[in-house]
Amino acid sequence: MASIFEFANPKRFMNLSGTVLPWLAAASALTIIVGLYLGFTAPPDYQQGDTVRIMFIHVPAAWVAMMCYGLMAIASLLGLVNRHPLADVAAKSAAPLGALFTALALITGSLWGKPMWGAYWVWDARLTSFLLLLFLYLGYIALWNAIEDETRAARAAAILALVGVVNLPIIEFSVDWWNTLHQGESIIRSGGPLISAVFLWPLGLMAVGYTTLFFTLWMIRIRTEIINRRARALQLGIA
Amino acid sequence: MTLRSILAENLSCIRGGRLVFRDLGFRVEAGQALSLEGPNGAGKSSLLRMMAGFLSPASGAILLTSDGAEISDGEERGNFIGWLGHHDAAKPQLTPRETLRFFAELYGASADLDLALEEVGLSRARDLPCQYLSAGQKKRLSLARLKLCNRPLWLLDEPLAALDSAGKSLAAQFIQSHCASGGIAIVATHEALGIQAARLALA
Amino acid sequence: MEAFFAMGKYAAYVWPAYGASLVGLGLAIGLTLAAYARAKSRLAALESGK
Amino acid sequence: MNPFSAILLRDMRLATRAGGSAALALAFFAAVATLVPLGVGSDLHLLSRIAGGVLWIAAVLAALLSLDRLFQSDFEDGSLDLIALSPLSLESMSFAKITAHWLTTGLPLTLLSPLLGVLFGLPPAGYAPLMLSLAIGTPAVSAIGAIGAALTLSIRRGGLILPFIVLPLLAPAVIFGSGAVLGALDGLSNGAFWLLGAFSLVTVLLAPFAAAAAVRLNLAG
Repeated sequence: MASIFEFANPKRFMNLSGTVLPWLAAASALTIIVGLYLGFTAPPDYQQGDTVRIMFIHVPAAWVAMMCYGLMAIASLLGLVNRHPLADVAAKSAAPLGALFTALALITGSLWGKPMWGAYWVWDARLTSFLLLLFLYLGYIALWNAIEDETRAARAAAILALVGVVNLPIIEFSVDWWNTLHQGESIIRSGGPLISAVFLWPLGLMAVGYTTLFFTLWMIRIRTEIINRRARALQLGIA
Repeated sequence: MTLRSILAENLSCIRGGRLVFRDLGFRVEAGQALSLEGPNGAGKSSLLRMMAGFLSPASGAILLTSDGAEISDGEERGNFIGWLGHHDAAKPQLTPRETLRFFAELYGASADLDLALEEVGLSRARDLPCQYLSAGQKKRLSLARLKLCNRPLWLLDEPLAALDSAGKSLAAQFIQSHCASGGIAIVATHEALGIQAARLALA
Repeated sequence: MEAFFAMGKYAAYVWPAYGASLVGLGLAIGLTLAAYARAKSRLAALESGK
Repeated sequence: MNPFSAILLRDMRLATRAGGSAALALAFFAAVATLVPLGVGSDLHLLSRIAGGVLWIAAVLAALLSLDRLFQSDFEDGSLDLIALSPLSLESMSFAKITAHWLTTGLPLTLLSPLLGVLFGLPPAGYAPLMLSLAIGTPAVSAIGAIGAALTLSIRRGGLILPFIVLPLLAPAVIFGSGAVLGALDGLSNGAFWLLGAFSLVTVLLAPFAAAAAVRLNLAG
């Protein structure tokens, strides 16, 4: 019965996540703490001064925001192709986290650029594409909640996520093209050779910390959703 | 492609997270009719939508045999199906004649539209936009469209609803002549069809 | 310590950025763990109550 | 007459009949275009600079306005079941509906746009680029809007959520569309027309498959 109840108790996932979770949580806490310590003890950047420390929380959030949408698209594809309800649950649980990390990337990005631009929001190519990514997440969540029937909502949202992931590079390109049209080269240099070694360590650690934190939260949210569906099945006296 | 029989084996259906029915099986030969009976929510419509290939069964299989070939794929089965649903697919702004012409072109059926309308007693209302038609008249228009599309496997959901007694006997006569010409009709209904048909009760 | 908080006259940008991130991630962790605990207790009640 | 043109002509007839969506979309387009100067002020120099962008945004909103019923009316009255069982595939049906929508909305908007350009003090040299960019770009709006319409067809007030979920997907169309008009005005060839054409081509070719998948999942509802 490849139906909604088949995964009511997906033993394999629950056991696996049960063992991995504590390690993941510990790893994320450790890397973030060490990353923050190194981040704050590093000397200020000769150009950006102390504002460079915002990079340690902007870049990891931006990276997780994009990685999460990719993972959501993969889960959506699995959910659509072989109708595995666990994939739907995974995609549904990832979206709010993705939206949060995108919002954090936007906030920290605009605060990072403020001293240079003189304004909290500048239509910089990178920030603009994150704003559109946020809309993709919010659209996904809104579509999911607007459709009552669970399995139909899952499939509709999955199609939207796949259409979104195909369009993401096009949106990125069009925003970059648009940016050169109006404003010249983008200002935030968020990666690449410009970063001196002393910043690479905190940035790397924070990236790992944010990523493991994301996976920890994601796994907990999936377990929560499974447990809720198990409880609902019990209440309906079906499972 | 003449239709031989349709077979359903231990079908079960889940809709909106709820178990609608389980272990349902039947077989209908060409020239036969099957009437599905049962209270509201027993899954009559769900079974019809499953037969039409819209809804895939949670378990079990539906097998259609036409001359020589056995078809199990839902979408392929669609080519055999004449569908009559709850709603009458009649656009308010279009007239009965325009509606029939649209479905004739859609299904690639070449038919005399005026004769079809006359058969169901709609020739007078032929050029009246459907918004002015009564529910019974719209159901008659659906019957005309059903016959016009000329499909061997009829799946009918409450065909007698909203029909007056003349309309009911017209529907019964349509189904009877359809089966007589070697077709199959599976009908979900609350009222007696008034024709010779096997019965399947969905608890 | 004073110099540390000044953040080289950029305190008004660095600390709000870290503050927002702390609040955002803190909320996410808190809400996630709360929902998780609620779900587990609801299931336990149902399973024992059955 | 083959099934494809059966759907195409029926949808066009429904859109252009009284109460059809074509006239409403045009009226909405003209309304937005007349409201902007009231808000922004009557400085023609400024208006001519933002004419391309404003008319493009008005065209997108007008198109989206008439898109949420693209599949929903057939879904609600049972026609979609019959179309799904017909020899015509759901993909070709979606393509027919996208074409019908463009012919009754995108094209009229394009033809009307120079008239509204006058309201914005757009120099005559700008009329051709404006019409060209709308002609090339509005098919993409119909295509992406159709995906949104198919995804939201089971939602009673789907019309509200449709623009929201397709907004980011339409960004390239608005960017390249208005960029083309601005580029033509400033006499620099920024390749916007080619990019817009490529974007339209890709979306019009891919959208029917996504829309058909969304329709199929709603039939199983």
